[in-house]
Amino acid sequence: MYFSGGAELLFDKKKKHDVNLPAKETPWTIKDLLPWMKDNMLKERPELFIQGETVRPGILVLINDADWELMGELDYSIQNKDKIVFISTLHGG
Amino acid sequence: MYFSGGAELLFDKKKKHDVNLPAKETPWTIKDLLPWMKDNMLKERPELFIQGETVRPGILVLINDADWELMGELDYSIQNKDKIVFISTLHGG
Amino acid sequence: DLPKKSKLSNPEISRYSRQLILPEIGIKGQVLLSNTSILIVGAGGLGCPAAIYLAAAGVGCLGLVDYDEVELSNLHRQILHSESKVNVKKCVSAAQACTELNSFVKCVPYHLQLNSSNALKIISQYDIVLDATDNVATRYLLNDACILAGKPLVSGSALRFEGQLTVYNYKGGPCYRCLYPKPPPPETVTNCSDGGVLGVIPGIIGSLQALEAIKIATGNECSYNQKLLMYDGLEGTFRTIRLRGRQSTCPICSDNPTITQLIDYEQFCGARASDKDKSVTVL
Amino acid sequence: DLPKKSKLSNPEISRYSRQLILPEIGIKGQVLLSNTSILIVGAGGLGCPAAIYLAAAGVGCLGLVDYDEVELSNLHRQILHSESKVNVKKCVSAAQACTELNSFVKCVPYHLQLNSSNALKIISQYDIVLDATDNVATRYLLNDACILAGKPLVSGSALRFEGQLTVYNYKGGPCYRCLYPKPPPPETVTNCSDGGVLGVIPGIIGSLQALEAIKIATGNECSYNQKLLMYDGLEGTFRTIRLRGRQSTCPICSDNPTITQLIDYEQFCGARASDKDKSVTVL
Ligand SMILES: [Zn+2]
Ligand SMILES: [Zn+2]
Repeated sequence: MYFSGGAELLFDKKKKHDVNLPAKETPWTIKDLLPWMKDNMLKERPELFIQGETVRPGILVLINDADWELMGELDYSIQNKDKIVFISTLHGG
Repeated sequence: MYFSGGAELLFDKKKKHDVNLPAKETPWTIKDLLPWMKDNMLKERPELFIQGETVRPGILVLINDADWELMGELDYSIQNKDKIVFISTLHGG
Repeated sequence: DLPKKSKLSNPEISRYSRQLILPEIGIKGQVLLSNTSILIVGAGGLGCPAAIYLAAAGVGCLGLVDYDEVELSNLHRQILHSESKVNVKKCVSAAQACTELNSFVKCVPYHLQLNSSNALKIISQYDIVLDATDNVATRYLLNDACILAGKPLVSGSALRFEGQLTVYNYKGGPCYRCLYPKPPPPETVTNCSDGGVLGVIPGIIGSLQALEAIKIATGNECSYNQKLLMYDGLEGTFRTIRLRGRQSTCPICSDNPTITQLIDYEQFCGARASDKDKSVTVL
Repeated sequence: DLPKKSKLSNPEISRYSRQLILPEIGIKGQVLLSNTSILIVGAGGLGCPAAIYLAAAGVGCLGLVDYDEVELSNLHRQILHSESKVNVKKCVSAAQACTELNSFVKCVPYHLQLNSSNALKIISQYDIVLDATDNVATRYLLNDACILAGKPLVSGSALRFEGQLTVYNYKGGPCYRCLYPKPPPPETVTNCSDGGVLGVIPGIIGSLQALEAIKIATGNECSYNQKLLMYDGLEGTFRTIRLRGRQSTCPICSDNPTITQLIDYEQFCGARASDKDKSVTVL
């Protein structure tokens, strides 16, 4: 798991996180992952990362270097060793 | 196989080449590959690419994004799907 | 409108000789460049390097939009200005620097804030637009104006040690709204005044924006259409992301758009079209 | 030698505010920068962007070496010069542009060709050296001089649409000779005059050289030590290569060097230390 563009500031200011998801009967989807991250990784102000059941506007989710829209978004089934990136879009110049 | 820095100019001016090496009893090494390239891919002026049994000074060989010196140089045994890059060092500014 | 050229003069051939011998440019590409008008919105950290390299390369006309004046705290990254230009209009200072480098280029400074009433009129006079701005509201405005005017938008951004680059509205690729249908909550938006930026980061991204524009103008393939470059200058990593295509639900670039004219972008974003309001920001 | 600073003045704090708030820089990093002397060899396509971004960032002293004068055909890529500077010494023109942007920086122009008799004396006065030259002989000379003087060498190069970047002689990493023990046959060396170069390519590489130097000066990790960045601007690809370490057989940087003083590099390379000789070239 990798955070950039400022999203890492909510996650211990660390860009790279190796995450082992607990075993589960049904496959992990991004939809399952987000609340799990909220409970287990986000320390404060979760609304700056998650809104409702999805990421807040302005955060792009990437699965193995592809926009999650190409991969099924929330319904994507996470595979072992998938590289999931959350980037906060930059606006400065 | 990938050429850059100008080395591609000797290979049909094409940077990317997909190459299938013929079957052989012993594994293909870079040492075997170079004369094969000279016979099968290089159209003219082979001395601008190969000198003696190795590449000419100023060409760097990369195997899967690592300097071939880290991989055994001429003795490296080529694996299926290896990405081999020949770059000519640039000197301009 | 520029009078269209069909060949180069001898001084042009001598000036551009090092790029004329590139087969991907050649006389044909150089003539194309000299017939291309490029609008750069923002003469700051991204706009400065983009402008000077486009001027150097010999585009026909370079429009430079900025409502701001040069401040001392700009000079760590806005390299076309100088100490003697503090308080001078940025668009004028940048245009002057470009003209001094290459008097073949027609430089047009616009000392104004791009808004819903003036954007389309300006943009429609150019072939390619560079987003070198510093705030969300102007980024949505520029996107919508480029869709309505049918212009490719080369978008760059930078903050801290990071930069991003994409080309929108080009050859069927997505637009800014396809990727970001809703604006980010204002409290999550960090600008360069608050978050800081190392000056050379927008230098790198602005230069890459110039390169994409040159490739578009000369008929070469552009590299970041439906792709996003993520650059991390601290780690030295460049990552290229495959992006979604044009969205059939996009309110502005789909076949049945619900937005057909420019709106109020400060209201839409809940934020001012400036990086100067020091609201509380976190990310 | 610069008098060492231990704190910043108020005008410096205001000028550098946007980078001071970066935790990776901070007051400490800015003070380090202002105590760092950087030598840029070559005030051309690579040297111009490198110089202006290092000046903007606030290095203490910037040395600029170039024996050449500005020509019209330089202006498509050498963006610190201008039409009015044609025939002016490049090192003077570049130093003037840097001083106009940031008068805190002490700029020292050297109008000379670096060679075996003058290189060590100049280099030993600097902390970090940037190779922004355009020919093989000077690249070997600079490498050897940096080894003998114990300075890190941030090396960039560009041709056509491609660029390369590496840091040599830093924290136990390899040197130029570790990678290239023998010089290339002269007929395989292409310079920018013959092969051409798109101006913004050295712009990008020179900016990246400035960034590596800033990271070294501020105590951040540098990204291209024992790594090589290969950039292809036409394809928009950045590739980072893991390089060999320092070689125990290296004639200059190993524990038992066979080269202990500078040699004749034009003879060693069989080529002149200039990109101007129009010999027959192929690659
Ligand atoms: Zn859209
Ligand atoms: Zn060595």
